Amino acid sequence: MDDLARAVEAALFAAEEPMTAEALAGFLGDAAVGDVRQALRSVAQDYEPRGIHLVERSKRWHFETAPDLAHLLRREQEQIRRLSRAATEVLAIIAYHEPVSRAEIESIRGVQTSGGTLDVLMEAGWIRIAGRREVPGRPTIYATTPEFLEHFGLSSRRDLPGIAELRATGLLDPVDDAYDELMGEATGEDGADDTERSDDPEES
Amino acid sequence: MDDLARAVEAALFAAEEPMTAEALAGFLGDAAVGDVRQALRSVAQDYEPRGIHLVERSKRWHFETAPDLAHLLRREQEQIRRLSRAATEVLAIIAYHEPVSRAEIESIRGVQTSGGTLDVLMEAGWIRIAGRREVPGRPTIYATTPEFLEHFGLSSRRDLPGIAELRATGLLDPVDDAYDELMGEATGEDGADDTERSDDPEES
Amino acid sequence: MTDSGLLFPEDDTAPQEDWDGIAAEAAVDENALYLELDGWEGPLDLLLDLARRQKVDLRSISILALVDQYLDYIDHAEALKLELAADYLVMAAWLAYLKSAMLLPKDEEEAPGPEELALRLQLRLQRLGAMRDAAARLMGGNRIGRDVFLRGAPEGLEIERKTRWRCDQFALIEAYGRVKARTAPAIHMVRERPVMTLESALDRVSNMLGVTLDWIELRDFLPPHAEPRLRKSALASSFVAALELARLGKAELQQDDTFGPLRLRRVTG
Repeated sequence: MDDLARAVEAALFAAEEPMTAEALAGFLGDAAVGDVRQALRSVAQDYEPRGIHLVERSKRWHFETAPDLAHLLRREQEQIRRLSRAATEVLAIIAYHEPVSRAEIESIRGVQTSGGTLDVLMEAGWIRIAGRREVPGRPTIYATTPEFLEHFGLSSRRDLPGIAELRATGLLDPVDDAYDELMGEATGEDGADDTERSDDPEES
Repeated sequence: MDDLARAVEAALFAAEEPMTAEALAGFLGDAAVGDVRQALRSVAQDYEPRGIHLVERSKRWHFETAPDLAHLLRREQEQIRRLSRAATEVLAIIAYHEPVSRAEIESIRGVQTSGGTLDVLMEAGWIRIAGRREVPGRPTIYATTPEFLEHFGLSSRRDLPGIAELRATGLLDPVDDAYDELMGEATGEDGADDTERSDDPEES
Repeated sequence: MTDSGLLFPEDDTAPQEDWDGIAAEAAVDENALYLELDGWEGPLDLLLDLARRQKVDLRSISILALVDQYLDYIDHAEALKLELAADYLVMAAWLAYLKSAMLLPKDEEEAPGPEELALRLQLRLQRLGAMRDAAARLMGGNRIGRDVFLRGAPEGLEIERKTRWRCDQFALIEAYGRVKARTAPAIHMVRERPVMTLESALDRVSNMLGVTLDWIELRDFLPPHAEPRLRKSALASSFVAALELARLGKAELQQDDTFGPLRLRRVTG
């Protein structure tokens, strides 16, 4: 490998911006532009099979990673997290009452709901903003999405069991709630930060 | 050139920070660390004659330009932070003696070390607080960082210029020990001394 | 004395070595040497430099000659009216003492003998010298940003973290049930119980007292075949009734021991 090629390689590597052959020649102390071009082509050829390529874009040269490796360099890491108890409640309320405003959700839940909870549900793709209620303040109202039905294996919201069925299955038995309370599970239901408590990374 | 070598090359090329073989293996999905190490060595070898080198510093790998091209790449406007003489000396004392307390640094230099000197070295990212010496007063002790080795082009502390010789001639031992040694009073205390300074570069 | 002037930008005209200008070589002009006092990193540093001027290995320097050089230096600096930091003068005094001890006949009593002090000084100078050299070699290495350069514009490695949320049908329905259960208005129903009111107990007890003048145990006032719950209520009401009758002066109460049978009888007249 000749000296000029090495110099060209190092200069382009250290450069903060792509450089033209002319700029390189000037930078490297009056090397002949023709020689620089030749060096560039030979270096580019050296790199062809490698994980780095030397490429020319509108007369400016720069190094970049090989395009076929792009997927390696920009990785998506998926994390599976379980929805927090508070977020699940909010989702259930939206599902049963949609479209529903935040104030309505809070009055049904009996506790304040942090904006973060709704954000999480939106990020999950299970709820959407369904417009605004035409009352003073025009609050945003929320509804579930088709992804919600899909994820929960429901063909429609009508599949959700009614109050009578809930009672029949004991799900309305206050004892459960009292029991949970005793076990300390129902603490922090102030809705302060649902997302924070949802970090059960028991999968992933 | 195999796929792993290409991936390792591209990842290190794109990375903003040096990476260990372990970090690379983690980043590249589930590559075996042993394979990544092998790939690193083979890529480093490929680059040896080139204008860019792949180097290992304190177990972390990065690309840098070949040292012999320094004169071409050094630009006038580039300002490297120049250390004061005091800071340089303190840095050398820490590097060769680490971990070392401020009092120990001062006893070698025969002059007080202003807190500013240590601050400058910490700010540069070259030294760190390495705990406290378990002696009365529990003084803070200092050691160098991987960034120090990176910046000064050393693979490990073993590469510190002349360290083996300094160690062999006892010039890294405190004056008291050296005096006792000379007076023949400290028979067989070498062993104990060595272990205290056993921060021998870990690299293998 | 402390360090000063820690960092300053390297100017282009300066030699690339980080520091070598401070009397690294023997000064040609003696006065120039004295004027460099600001450049010393303390008395030990000055001693080291003077020692190096002896052009011998630090292990074989003459301490006596070194002491003389140092003292000369301090005298000369004072003659030039240079301001000397206190530690230089302290060192001068100590060296003067060392010199006299070395020249005088040995005093066996003296604990650290002059030879020991001289040797320790020499060892210190060696160590400082070693570090000085090491620092110079360290600074002379291939430094990033000066000799070798990192990639100018790395793309960076990106890890996009995406969260997939998990929840199931049961959890959803259960959550709704929980909300409903928690917020349902609480209604408390009190079941109807067989009771004997105070009024009826009062009537019953006064009527029964009217029949006889003998002591009667409270329990005997209770309805004989009542179910246990009614019996309990009757007992409580009858007790209160008895107290009320006693208060009105219509009956008197007697109990021999605690929790013993409570008896009452009519008060006549």
